[in-house]
Amino acid sequence: MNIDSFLLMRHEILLLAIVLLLIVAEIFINQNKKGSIVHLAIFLFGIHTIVGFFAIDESSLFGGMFRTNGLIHFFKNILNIGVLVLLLQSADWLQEKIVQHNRGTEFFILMFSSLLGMYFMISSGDFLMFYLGLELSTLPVAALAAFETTKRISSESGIKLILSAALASGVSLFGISLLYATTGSIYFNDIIEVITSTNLSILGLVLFFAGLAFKISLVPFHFWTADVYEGAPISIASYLSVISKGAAVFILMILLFTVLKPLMHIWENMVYIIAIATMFIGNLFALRQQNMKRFLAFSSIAQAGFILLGIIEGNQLGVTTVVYFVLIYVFSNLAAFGVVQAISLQTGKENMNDYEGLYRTNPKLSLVMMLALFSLAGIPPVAGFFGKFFLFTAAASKGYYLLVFLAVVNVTISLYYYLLVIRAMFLRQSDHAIPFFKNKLYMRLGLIITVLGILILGLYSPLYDYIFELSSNFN
Amino acid sequence: MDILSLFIIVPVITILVLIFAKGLKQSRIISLVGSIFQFGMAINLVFAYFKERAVNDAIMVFTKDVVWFKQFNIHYSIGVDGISVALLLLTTIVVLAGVFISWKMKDLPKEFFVSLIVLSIGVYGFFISIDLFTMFVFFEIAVIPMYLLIGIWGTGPREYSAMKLTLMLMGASAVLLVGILGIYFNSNADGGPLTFNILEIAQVNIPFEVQKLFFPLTFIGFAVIGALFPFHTWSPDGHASAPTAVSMLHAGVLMKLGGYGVFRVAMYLLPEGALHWSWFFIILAAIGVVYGAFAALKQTDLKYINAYSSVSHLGLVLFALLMLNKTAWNGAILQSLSHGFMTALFFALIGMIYGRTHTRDVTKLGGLLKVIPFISVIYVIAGLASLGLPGFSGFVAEMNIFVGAFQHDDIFYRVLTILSVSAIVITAVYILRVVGIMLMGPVKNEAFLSLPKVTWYEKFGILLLLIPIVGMGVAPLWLSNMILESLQPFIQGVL
Amino acid sequence: MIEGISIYEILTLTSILFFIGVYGFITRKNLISILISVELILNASVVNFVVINKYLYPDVLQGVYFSLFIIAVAAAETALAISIIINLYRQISSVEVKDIETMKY
Amino acid sequence: MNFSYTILIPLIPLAVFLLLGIFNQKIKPAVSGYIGVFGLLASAIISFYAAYQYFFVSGKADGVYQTFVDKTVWMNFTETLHIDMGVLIDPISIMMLIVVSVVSLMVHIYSRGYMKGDDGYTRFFAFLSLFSFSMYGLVLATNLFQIYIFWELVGVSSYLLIGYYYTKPSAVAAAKKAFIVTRFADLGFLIGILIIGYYTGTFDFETLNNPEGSAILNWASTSFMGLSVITWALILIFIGGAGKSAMLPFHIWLPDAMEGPTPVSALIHAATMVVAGIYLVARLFPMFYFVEHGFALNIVAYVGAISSLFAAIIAITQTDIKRVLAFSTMSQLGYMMLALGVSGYDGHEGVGYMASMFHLFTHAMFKALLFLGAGSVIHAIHSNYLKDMGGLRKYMPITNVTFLIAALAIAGMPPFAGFWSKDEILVAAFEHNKLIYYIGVLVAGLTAFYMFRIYFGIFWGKDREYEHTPKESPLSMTFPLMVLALLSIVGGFIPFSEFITPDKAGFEAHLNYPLAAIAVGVGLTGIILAWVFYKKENDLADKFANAFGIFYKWAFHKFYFDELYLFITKKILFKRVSAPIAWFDKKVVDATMEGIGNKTVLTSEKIKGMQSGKVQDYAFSFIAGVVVLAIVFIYIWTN
Repeated sequence: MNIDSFLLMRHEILLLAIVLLLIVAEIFINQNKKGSIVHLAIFLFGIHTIVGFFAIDESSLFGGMFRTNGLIHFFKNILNIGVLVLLLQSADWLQEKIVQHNRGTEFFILMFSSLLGMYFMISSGDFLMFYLGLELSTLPVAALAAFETTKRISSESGIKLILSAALASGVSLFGISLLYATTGSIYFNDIIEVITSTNLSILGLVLFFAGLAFKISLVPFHFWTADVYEGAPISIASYLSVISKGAAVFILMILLFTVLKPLMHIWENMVYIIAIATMFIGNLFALRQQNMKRFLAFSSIAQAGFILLGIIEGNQLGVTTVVYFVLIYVFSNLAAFGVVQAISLQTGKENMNDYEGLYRTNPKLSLVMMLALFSLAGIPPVAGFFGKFFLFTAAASKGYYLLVFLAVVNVTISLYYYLLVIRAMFLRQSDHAIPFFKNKLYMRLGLIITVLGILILGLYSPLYDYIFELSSNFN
Repeated sequence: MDILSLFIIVPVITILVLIFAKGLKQSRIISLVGSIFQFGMAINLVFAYFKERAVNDAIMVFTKDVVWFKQFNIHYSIGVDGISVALLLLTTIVVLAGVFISWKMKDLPKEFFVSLIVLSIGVYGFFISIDLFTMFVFFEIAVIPMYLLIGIWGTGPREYSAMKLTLMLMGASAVLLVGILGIYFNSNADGGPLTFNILEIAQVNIPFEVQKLFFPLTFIGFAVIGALFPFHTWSPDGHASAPTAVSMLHAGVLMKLGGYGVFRVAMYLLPEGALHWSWFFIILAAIGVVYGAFAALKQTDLKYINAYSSVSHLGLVLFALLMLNKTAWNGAILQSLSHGFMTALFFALIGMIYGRTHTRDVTKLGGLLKVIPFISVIYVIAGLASLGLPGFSGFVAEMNIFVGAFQHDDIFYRVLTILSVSAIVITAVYILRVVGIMLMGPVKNEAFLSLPKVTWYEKFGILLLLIPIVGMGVAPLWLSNMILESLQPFIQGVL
Repeated sequence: MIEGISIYEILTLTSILFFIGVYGFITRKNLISILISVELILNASVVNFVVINKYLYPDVLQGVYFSLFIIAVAAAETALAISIIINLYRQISSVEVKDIETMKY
Repeated sequence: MNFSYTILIPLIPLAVFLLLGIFNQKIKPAVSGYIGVFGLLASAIISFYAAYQYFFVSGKADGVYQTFVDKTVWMNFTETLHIDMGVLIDPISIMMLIVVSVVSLMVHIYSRGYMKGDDGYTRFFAFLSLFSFSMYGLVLATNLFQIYIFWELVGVSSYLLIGYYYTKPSAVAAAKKAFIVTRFADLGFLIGILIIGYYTGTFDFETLNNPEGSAILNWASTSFMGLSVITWALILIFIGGAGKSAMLPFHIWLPDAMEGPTPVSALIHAATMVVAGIYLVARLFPMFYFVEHGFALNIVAYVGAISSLFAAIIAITQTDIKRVLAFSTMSQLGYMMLALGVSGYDGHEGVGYMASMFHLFTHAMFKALLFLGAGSVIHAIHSNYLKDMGGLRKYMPITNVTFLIAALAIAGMPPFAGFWSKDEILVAAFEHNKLIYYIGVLVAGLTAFYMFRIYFGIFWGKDREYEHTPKESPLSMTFPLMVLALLSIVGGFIPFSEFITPDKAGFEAHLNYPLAAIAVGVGLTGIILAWVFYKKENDLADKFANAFGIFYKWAFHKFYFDELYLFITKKILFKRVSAPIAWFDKKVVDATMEGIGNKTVLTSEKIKGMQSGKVQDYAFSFIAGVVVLAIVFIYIWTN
């Protein structure tokens, strides 16, 4: 265990450094220009993101508690990009609402530490590290959800999140303990050898699964989602729906594909059922939503249901398609949330019918929204289509044609409510439409990045091949 | 740049230029230039095709193949045979005419033309691609702009119609997706690699059970956009609400994707499935033929009449395709083309009449021959063409279909043929009814006595569509031969 | 290792503990008591880890350490929850669970 | 010998049509009239030249008239089936060329006077040319499909010409009716063609008509419902012919077609288009004769006979002179059909066929003459109705004389043309089928009666008070009258049996005096009765009518055929079929599709309670989910 093996933890260490640095900065920056903390944080994180792209060799630390490989590394970068975009989008909000009360730094510290938790979670080599990462990634978000201390709904969403999260982690802990009981180890590598499908292990699997399903917000563990999204600040909602969901999906997939592979005949049926339930419930609830945040919350639930179609494949193809989809999903969803945030920041309006006639006043913004929604709905040529199509391919490759059929039915349903938003923006004309406004630099940057992502990622096939190679050790 | 990809590139460039256009004048000029250019390319393509065909007897010519997603063996692979060439020509003409017809688009002209061109991109791509994935992509690209086109620039219950149309077509394409995946994962039945390439799959003999399972999905997936009987209801409302140019493109071109897809994918790749299911779908198609005609008989809104007649005419296309013989298929393709021109012409004329009289209710109109002779005369001609008068394209197509269908050895199919032949009488009835009420007779409304005369761009648009109708009707031989020889490989594939 | 008490009794106990916690979570009216029931759930798994480690795999102490960490995390969790609850109390001066239902459907 | 130049005959009128049609607005009426006339003159000259060539120079080879075919493929169906376009020259086509040329030319000339000052003058001539083109094409057709194509084209030009006064609702209705009724009959024709094509593998007349050809020899190979499929095909084709030739029950369009300008009625609805049906049967005569021993041919005979009687009876009661003429046309067409029906094939047996063609020829002349005469009368007094006419002979002598000649011709008075052809028909009927013969004789009498009824009604009787005294029509109109009158006189002396026989050999025809005498006698009685009734104003006619009472009423209402058709279309098709389908489409098919959507939205409304906002409910469902999954996968779904 030499010093340079710490470089394997480059992401974690850098991020930790940034957190500490921000604390120090908090002390030295003088009162009258607190705003600069935002610039500093974004700048630092930008650097961190860039540095993240440097290659990392594949190995593990602490006797296998912490491991990293190309795919994990790549996924951390995805998270980084996501967070960076998110920071860009929420910069103005921070400047206007948060920094005044000297809470800018808290925000960054909390968010970064939650991200740190995710790093640990996805590169965890045993259940202990996994559990710590999980908690570290969840608790700060709860704090962030309740961040707007003056708003009642914000606190409500915070409480709902923390309580549900506690319950979930409790349940999954119990599950882990049962798995521990059957296998006698909490190290993934040991578990793989010994685990067999006994009733106890199945029970453990189910309980453990529930814990992660909660974070991915799969039916029936999804109920917290909508309320929390609605109450929390938009940036947190989008953080929950994009970053933490993505990370959870990733680790769930890795665990299912490696550690719990011997139980595949169990969990694939489980995933089958839950996928159907999730897609239908998510879509059916999304149909009626007026509040854009709730709307996106349910839409993201449905999207999680689609992701399961990739997971059910259980091999390299599944990994690739899922990672690819998550990558695309990050951009699409961030774009949608970004537009919502921009509008609500300018006008405080968050309802669908406030968007009527938006195209006539703010064409650019509505176009971004349209692209995002098309990508979520899976309309070519924007990226979302490719992501979805490949997920379906993955499921079909296992012969789950019925599942694919139900999925495409759901795609149609989802198209309906995405079109509702487009209808409001393009088809309707309203005399009290949102007046034209110009976004600040950060927000525009954030939106542009997402749009580029949406437009390019799908058509640019080498990316997919790259992911495919990274995930080569899954078959 | 190869001759086919230009059909994608040029519109894209047009769009990029359009983005910087300001106001109606610039946008329409730009899109006019673009579409004229495409028209030229299509003409050039026809000649090039004949030259190529002379030396090259591959199924598809001008093929180009670029690997796209190599893990799935997805290629951007394109190529044309006589059928797609003809349909491309149709598309360019209709698009050009559409631009002429929407010369005075008031509201958001730039966006209108952009969406119009996006739609055309989808259609071009669909016709030239020989890779199922690419085909599907272009299919959806073609469908989606309809929502905006109808929703923003439409009339009447536009939001409702737009939503209905989009959802039904997308639902269909969703079903289609399952079918395509099914084909894809059985394309290695002979031990080869999985592939989306139509020509390669055609060589594979996919097991019968699989074909039985996936043919209906694929067929319905395509046939819905071809207005197959129980799934046609999107089309009347959609047509009625759409702006003129969109109705033209929609009925003239977009609905052709159905027949073409059925032919290229469902029939060609799943022949045994087709044979197994043909009796069922052929009944649906035959019902559609007669049913559409009768439904048109009762309508009073011009666009509804036309929409239902489209259901009837395109029913014939599917009907012929399911007959699985060369003549009928030839007829089906010809019918697609001729219906494309005719119905586009109809909608153009209806648009002009509506633009002048502000009503599409035939009972309110009357004696138009006196007041707007040009439009009315053309309308009469179009009507005669669509009731299958010799000398116009409709006759040629229908005769091919009927003779071909009647060559079927099974008496059941011949009886159905006779049934659908009877539709031509009903067609005559509803066409002449409209002509009688709307164009002839005394002028019903004083206000009509002073209607604006037809303008130059309208004339252009009309003649552009009329000339091919007459041309096909008078000298069908070259076209039908071009199609027939392209059908040869498919025949060998299927029978 | 406790004489005369096999692992089954203890596991039964922990399961009961777990479900008591769940029951409390679902039925209590007061946020604080819900929090306490969460603690019960966590403790159930804590005991689980220790017992399993002791009875089944006594040679390595994975379970024991795990339980330590759980306790620590649980503390953090509770602290955070309490703070949020207090913040809520500032606004609506109530810690009743029925008062946090403004967002629904 | 090469007859390919005959292709010009149809092409010239086509060119004229395009010229006049496209530059409709540009060309001055006078000019367009001349263009039309000279265009047709050219065609006529070529036709006559071709006729001369064929009959007197190079048509015959060892005593049999040859068939010259010159064609090119127009469209391919299958290896065997294809549509050809071309010209087929044989006796009947030549004969028809003459008929069409003469009548059409006359009508063109006549129209220049008749249509003078009408806006749409140019349009009129354009349509006339279009019709001439289609009719020539039909006559020269080399195969079933070509004839069907031009069949449709004459149909549409008839539609356009009937609806020429398109602002007149009645005209529009009539045009629509004519087109749809014939179209309906053509459906039969088309299906017949399909069957022929499927079972014989060819559309060519030569191949089909060859008595040794497979089409005729293997008629028995496949049968359907007790009859050979070929027979069925022929019957269906005959339905098509019946539609065009206004046989029962498809005759209803013909009387209404009189809404068109009178020259049109003369050309299309008397002389040329309406005989297309007869021409079609004659064209396929060998098939009709040989297949299933002429089963189809008998049907032709009876349909013809009944139609002619039926029409003759109605003609007596009508008061609109053009309608009288229309029914008389129908009756005469029935005559021709009947003649074909009773004809044999070779040698003198073929007299019926010959007679039918002969009558077609003569009838074209004198019926066109009658119509044009009526037209000139109508032109003079602006009314179609007998009650407005009377004593016109002093005002318009030429019309009077020519009309009289035509009337005598149609009444079958020697030596006028009608006498000869009618006599041959009666001979043929007498030799083959007595019943039909009696019908024929009866019809002959009725014909004479109603024809002279209107003759006397128009030109004799006492004057009505005319607002301005009627005067003779201009030369442009009277000249054709005179020409046609001349032809109606001499036309009968053409030795048709030399030229036109089923086996194309030709034979010696001689007058059968007793039969002729009977016919003439009957005809005379008819004329005398008419003289008695209508020469002077008296109420005999009404008495007579009342004597017949209800029967007269029926006949006057054309036996309520129109009402029947109206009932079928309006009540059955519209109310019982079309309306329900439209309703079904809206309320069932469409509703189902919408229902799916609405159900989805409704469901989402129903289940919204799940998201109750209570964190404890959430926890409950969380745990419930866990428990259910655990139970399912531990106890139920254990594979």
